[in-house]
Amino acid sequence: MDWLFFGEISLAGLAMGGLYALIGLGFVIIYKATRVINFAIGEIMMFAAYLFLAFAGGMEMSPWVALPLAVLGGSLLGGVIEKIMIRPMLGESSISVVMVTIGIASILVGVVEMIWGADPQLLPSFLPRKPVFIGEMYLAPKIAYGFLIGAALLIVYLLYFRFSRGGVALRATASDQAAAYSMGINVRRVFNLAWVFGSLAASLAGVLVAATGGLSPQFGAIGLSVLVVVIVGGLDSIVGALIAGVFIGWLETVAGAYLGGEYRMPATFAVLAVILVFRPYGLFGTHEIERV
Amino acid sequence: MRIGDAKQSYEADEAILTSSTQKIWFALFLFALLLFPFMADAYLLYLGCLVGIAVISTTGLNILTGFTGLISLGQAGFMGVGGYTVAWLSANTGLPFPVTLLLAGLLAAAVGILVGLPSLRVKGLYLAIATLAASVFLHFIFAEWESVTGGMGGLSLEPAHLFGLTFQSDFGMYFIIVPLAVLMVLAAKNVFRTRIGRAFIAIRDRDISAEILGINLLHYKLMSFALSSFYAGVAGGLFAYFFRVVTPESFPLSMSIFYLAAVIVGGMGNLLGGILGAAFMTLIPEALKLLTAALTPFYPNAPIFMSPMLEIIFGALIVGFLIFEPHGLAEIWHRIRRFFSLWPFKN
Amino acid sequence: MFKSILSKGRRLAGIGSIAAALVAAAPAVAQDKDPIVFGGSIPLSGVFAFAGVHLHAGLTDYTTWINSQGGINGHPVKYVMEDTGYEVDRSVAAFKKITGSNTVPVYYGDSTGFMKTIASELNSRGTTLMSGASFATALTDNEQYPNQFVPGPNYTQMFGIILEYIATQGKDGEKPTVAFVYSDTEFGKDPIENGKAKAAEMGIEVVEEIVTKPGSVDVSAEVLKMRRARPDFVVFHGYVLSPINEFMVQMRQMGLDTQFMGTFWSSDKLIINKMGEDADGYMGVMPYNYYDSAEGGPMLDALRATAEKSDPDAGYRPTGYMQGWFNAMVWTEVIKRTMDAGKELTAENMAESLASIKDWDTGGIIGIPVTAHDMSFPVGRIWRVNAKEGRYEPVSDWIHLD
Amino acid sequence: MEALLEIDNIEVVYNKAVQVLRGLSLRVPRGAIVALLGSNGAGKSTTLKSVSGLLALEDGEVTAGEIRFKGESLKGRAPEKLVRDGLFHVMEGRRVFEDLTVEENLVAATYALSGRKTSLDDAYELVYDYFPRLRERRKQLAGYLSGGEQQMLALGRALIAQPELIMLDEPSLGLAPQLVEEIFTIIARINREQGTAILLVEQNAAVSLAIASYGYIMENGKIVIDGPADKLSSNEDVQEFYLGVGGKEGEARSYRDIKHYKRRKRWLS
Amino acid sequence: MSSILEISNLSLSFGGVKALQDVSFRVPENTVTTVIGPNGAGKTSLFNCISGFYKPQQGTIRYQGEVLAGVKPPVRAAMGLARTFQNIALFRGMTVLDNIKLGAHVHMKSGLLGSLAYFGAARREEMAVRSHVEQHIIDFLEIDHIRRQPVASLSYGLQKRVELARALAMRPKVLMLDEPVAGMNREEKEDMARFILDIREEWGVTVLMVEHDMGMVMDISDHIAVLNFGQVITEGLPEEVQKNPQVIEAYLGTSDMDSLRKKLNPEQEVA
Repeated sequence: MDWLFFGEISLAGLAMGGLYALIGLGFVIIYKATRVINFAIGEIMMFAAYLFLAFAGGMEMSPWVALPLAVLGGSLLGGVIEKIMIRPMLGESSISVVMVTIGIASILVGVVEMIWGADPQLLPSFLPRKPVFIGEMYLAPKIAYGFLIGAALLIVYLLYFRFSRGGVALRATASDQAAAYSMGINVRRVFNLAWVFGSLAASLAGVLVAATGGLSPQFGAIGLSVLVVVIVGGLDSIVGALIAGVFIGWLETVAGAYLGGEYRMPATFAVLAVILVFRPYGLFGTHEIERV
Repeated sequence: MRIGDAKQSYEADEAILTSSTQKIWFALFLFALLLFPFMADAYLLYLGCLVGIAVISTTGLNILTGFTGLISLGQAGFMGVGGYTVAWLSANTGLPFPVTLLLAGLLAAAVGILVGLPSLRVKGLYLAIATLAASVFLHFIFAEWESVTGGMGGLSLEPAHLFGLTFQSDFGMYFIIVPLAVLMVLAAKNVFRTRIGRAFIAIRDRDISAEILGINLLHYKLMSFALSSFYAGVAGGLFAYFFRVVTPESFPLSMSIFYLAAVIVGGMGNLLGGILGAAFMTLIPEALKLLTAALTPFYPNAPIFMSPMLEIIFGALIVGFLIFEPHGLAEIWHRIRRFFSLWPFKN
Repeated sequence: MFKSILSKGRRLAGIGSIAAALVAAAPAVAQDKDPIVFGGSIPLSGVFAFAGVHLHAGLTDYTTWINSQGGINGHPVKYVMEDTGYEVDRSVAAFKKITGSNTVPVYYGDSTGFMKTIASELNSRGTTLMSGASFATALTDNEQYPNQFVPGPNYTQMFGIILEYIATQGKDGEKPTVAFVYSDTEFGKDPIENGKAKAAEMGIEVVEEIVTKPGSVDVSAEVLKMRRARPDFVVFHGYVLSPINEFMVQMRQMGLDTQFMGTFWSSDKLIINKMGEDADGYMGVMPYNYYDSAEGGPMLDALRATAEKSDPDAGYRPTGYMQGWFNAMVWTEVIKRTMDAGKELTAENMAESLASIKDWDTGGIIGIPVTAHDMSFPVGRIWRVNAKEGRYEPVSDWIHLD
Repeated sequence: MEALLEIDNIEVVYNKAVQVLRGLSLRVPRGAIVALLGSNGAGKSTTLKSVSGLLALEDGEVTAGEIRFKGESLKGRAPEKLVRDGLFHVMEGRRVFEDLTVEENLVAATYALSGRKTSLDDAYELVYDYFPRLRERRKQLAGYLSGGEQQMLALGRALIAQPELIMLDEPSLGLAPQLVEEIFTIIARINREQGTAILLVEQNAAVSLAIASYGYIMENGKIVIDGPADKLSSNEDVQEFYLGVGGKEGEARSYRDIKHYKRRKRWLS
Repeated sequence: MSSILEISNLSLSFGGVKALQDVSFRVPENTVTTVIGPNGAGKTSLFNCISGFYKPQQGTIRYQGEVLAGVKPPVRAAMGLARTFQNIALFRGMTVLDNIKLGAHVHMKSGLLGSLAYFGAARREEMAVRSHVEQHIIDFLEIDHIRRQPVASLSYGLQKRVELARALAMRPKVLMLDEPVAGMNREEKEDMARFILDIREEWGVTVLMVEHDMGMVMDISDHIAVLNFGQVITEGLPEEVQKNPQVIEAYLGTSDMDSLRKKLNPEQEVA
């Protein structure tokens, strides 16, 4: 066995997995705070990536201005979606809310096609192009730097949730909504912020992923991989999203490299199936006890 | 309608059509269905067949999701099982179509049971994702098991045949699809007149108290999966006979979402709703095309905006119905009916 | 954003004129014979729209032109189409609708899936000959698809042309090595088996074979495989853009001097427009001249003049336009031959006429006379991107497979 | 004494169908402890939720009557605003944030102070003064605290908010008698030292009436007895209520006696 | 009187919380037996153990002499253990009639094919159930006027009655009622009390109930068990239980108010 090759493949997979972890984090933030499974997360990523394209490509801004603007735009979109489409569904069954997010995904695809057309697009390249070597192992520069940017946001988020007062409010709401209300926390605002923060993470990941692989209105399909990540990690577990994200990214890449591209999805879904059978609520998720 | 003492009367009370007005309307409806292919042009006939297939599949999904409360994103996969079964059987055996359709349904039901197995342990969205996983695997099998499925290129089939008759045209297929759709909807209606249907609904409404009433959850959940996939399998089989080719791309994930949307837009847990939803969602793109055609002279770019518009309308319908009309078209239909009071004898 | 909206706006303006032409559809020269209908399921929207709008423009402009020439044997031509969004069921619906209200001898199909789906109906009707955007190998199978043809080489033949070219590029008498990269779709997998066989036959070693999803996907792991396989040539098939760019950029970053090549739909100018400098040196196989090719010819000039007239702002016309135009040319030729033979316009008769095409001069659309072969035209040429000039330039002669 | 909270003849309906409160009225004077007693299902928790605005979360609605806090009607005011205005509801079952540490639980409660200028450090100190055990466990996850400690934390969060009125829902629930006494001692102390009014919902009549100045007993969604705490605790009234002993003769016939008056007739006909 | 249900040494805990500790009591056959106790005493947990939702860590439940451990909830239902819930557990999407028919589920046999065709045995069985439900249950509980209405549209009191009807359709031997009159007004309570007594007397069904309305409990119960902190503190006849000092303590906290007051609020006395 060629260990160097395996190492390089793994490294590439882990770097991709870092971005999955970031998206997974965005997903989990929304789920934890609002109990909404957001099937539109891939489309939110896509929307942000198109914004980046518009800012950096169309309006010829510096990518380093366009990036924060696009990410901001994506998070704003999350906030708006929460306000006008998710909030009216408060108290409805979770299946209904999921379907709403599927509807939103479809709307976003349509809107993107309407504004930017259905053509495949490439993002202006803005990451350094010099190959990165870790020891003898080669790592494509785009994913290496993409991983670093993603990891930076990830760390900021983790610190924020752990140590800030806002993070406490978010976790408190996630833990017990009614009790959060009774503390004087504006729960509706927390919901909204959760969508904003979650979409922000997804948006950044969206731009970074699109920068390495290109962009089209079908980009949102990446949401399926993310779904695997969060189910394997546990819907309400941040740690789970991080570990599962990295793992699924790695697995996808290794399966693709050794078995062929058509095995990427089945390989991760096989893991998903095993998890569902043996640990239905994910590796780190909490199993809610039902009361009679 | 009052209930008397005689046993006869309970039976009449439990009938699907209880008033003569209803019976007349239903007869008229059947007659219209029969007449339709003689009046319609090729295009309408084609749409009629598509709606028929969609009605069968939506009814199946409604049994599972609307009535039993188990969300499935695997409907397209189950249809695929049916489609490939029919395609394979027609290529490798000389079986007539009723047999191949039945086998398609049964095989799909078997796969459905397999997929439904986790349903005792996982609920709600986790289950939905398990069905999603199943549809990914099924797609993989369709694409890769080349010796049976023909790989990405898929399989082509001979037309459906029975007793020397060959159902090659849409006209012929209409007389397979539509009667079958009517029968299968009626059968579904029957199920919900009996203990099994009640058990499904009980599981949906409150599975724990269903258990207290002596309903074996796993047994009935699997039965619901089987029944639903059977419908999907038959619909998939008809799909195969209708288009006469099946490829892995014939049954994409978006198709599962389409059927789920049809159930929601029509009205979950309401058979009539499923039918309305199937017809509505199938015809929406066509209606939009008419609109586009009407707009084109004034607004030449209309065709370019149509496909994105379709996506947007599809999404907006789902969101809009869930927010503003959660009981779907069926509820609108009932409101209209009440408004016109066509049925004075029925509450 | 302004730039993209601008370019979009320009494209839309183009469509506008097309649609106007569609509505107008009045023949330029007064003719009293029955019109001949060109039907089409056209992907004006959806994933294939980037090509669909140009196919549509090509078909429309050809219709305008042929009518200005007096139509086909005095019959005016009418082009009737519907948008399909590149979805099979909508394509089928469009077909039924259009053929339901017109007599349609020739029809444009937008995808392999549609072409296969409709085949049985087409065969049982026997009234319509079909070609379209698909170059699928299967469609040139006379047994199964007697009423469908490919307006150029099929994908297998394209691979053949590419491999013929590669075979000539060896150094020191050694055959170059090649890697195939294709998408996990029916389109992508179409020529691979045959391509491998052909390569083996020609003694070209296929050192790597990579399958990916089409479109946006991370390919860094696949690039790592390339780094080890070190192919002299990589042939892409089944993609429009991504991930071709990613392979090229990353492999060059690694210092590989691989040559990158692609089949018809991967040889559009889109690659140059989106990739810019990075596209330099990319090669594609194209059966037709590019719009801005240095070559000429009466038909090519007519095409350019018509295009110029129908949309003066559009400038360059992509490969889809050429494909649409050529399609309609073949239809015309086939109908003409059938009529001239005094036969009815049935699919069978038209297919026979098609088969009879030999050393046909396309007036510069294709640089050499072409001969139909199993419902296809196995001809093509290798072109190479000159990024500075922003165009494809020929690097081989026209290659006609037998 | 000035009334801090006045509940005036309210009716509450859940899910638009189930009526739980039927014309309930009570008042809490500034600085007082008022006990609201009653058996399970009488509607005590609902009463508190209709005051704090948490009713809406359970699809409940005040359909009639009015609630006033500091003289102003509470209708249509968001729950978090009420908390910031000095009305703190400690819910039944303590409802501590289990995945947060003790300290973070207290931080969460500081949201009640939004818009007010106060020293947070003093607030934390105050809580730790009342509950030294929480200080020892400040870095521990609340989910790992014992029942009594969780109740202390729940009270601590209320203290942070520096409210004028604390509504306590069943603080004795599930606690051993000794702990109950400890908790109630502290409640009395908070009331005395901080001047905070307390509306105490309890099943445990004795401890409640021991620290309260006034008591209400409710049944079936309305008040059936009320009076000063010492008067109420003269056992007979309360015993009758809780244990069904005796009862005022003539008012109600035994359930056993009325059983057949309808059915028998039908049966025979 | 023989016991139809015998609970012995039952213990149940969730995590560290002990819901039931060594609980033993018996339900004599053909009686109305009531379990009372303050909130959180473990009454509903006890019901859940009997119907099979919770698996007690220790102890046994004997039903008609047979140990129930390992018997699944649906099977217990088929054996004649029926129950209602504290928070009404009707199926809100169905009509009253369908809800009640569901109770008869365990006594029906028709399979899927019969159902699809609605023919032969399946149809006959449905008709038999319909007439049994109509003649014995709907008539008895006086709910014929609402049989076609969806459950969700009914008042609370009527919903409770429908839930009772559904439990009766199970043809139970032991009927467990979890707070059957909670939230009802006096008139509704009187109706319910009458039904409970008739069910015992005329149907010969043993009733096991949890209820807080002491007036009704004392009036109609034949046997009472008192639970506090997961333990049975006494069981016996209503009048015995009422006078038991431990029961008084459980409900009222103490009987010596003055010393308690001093203890809890020492400084107030000084002030």
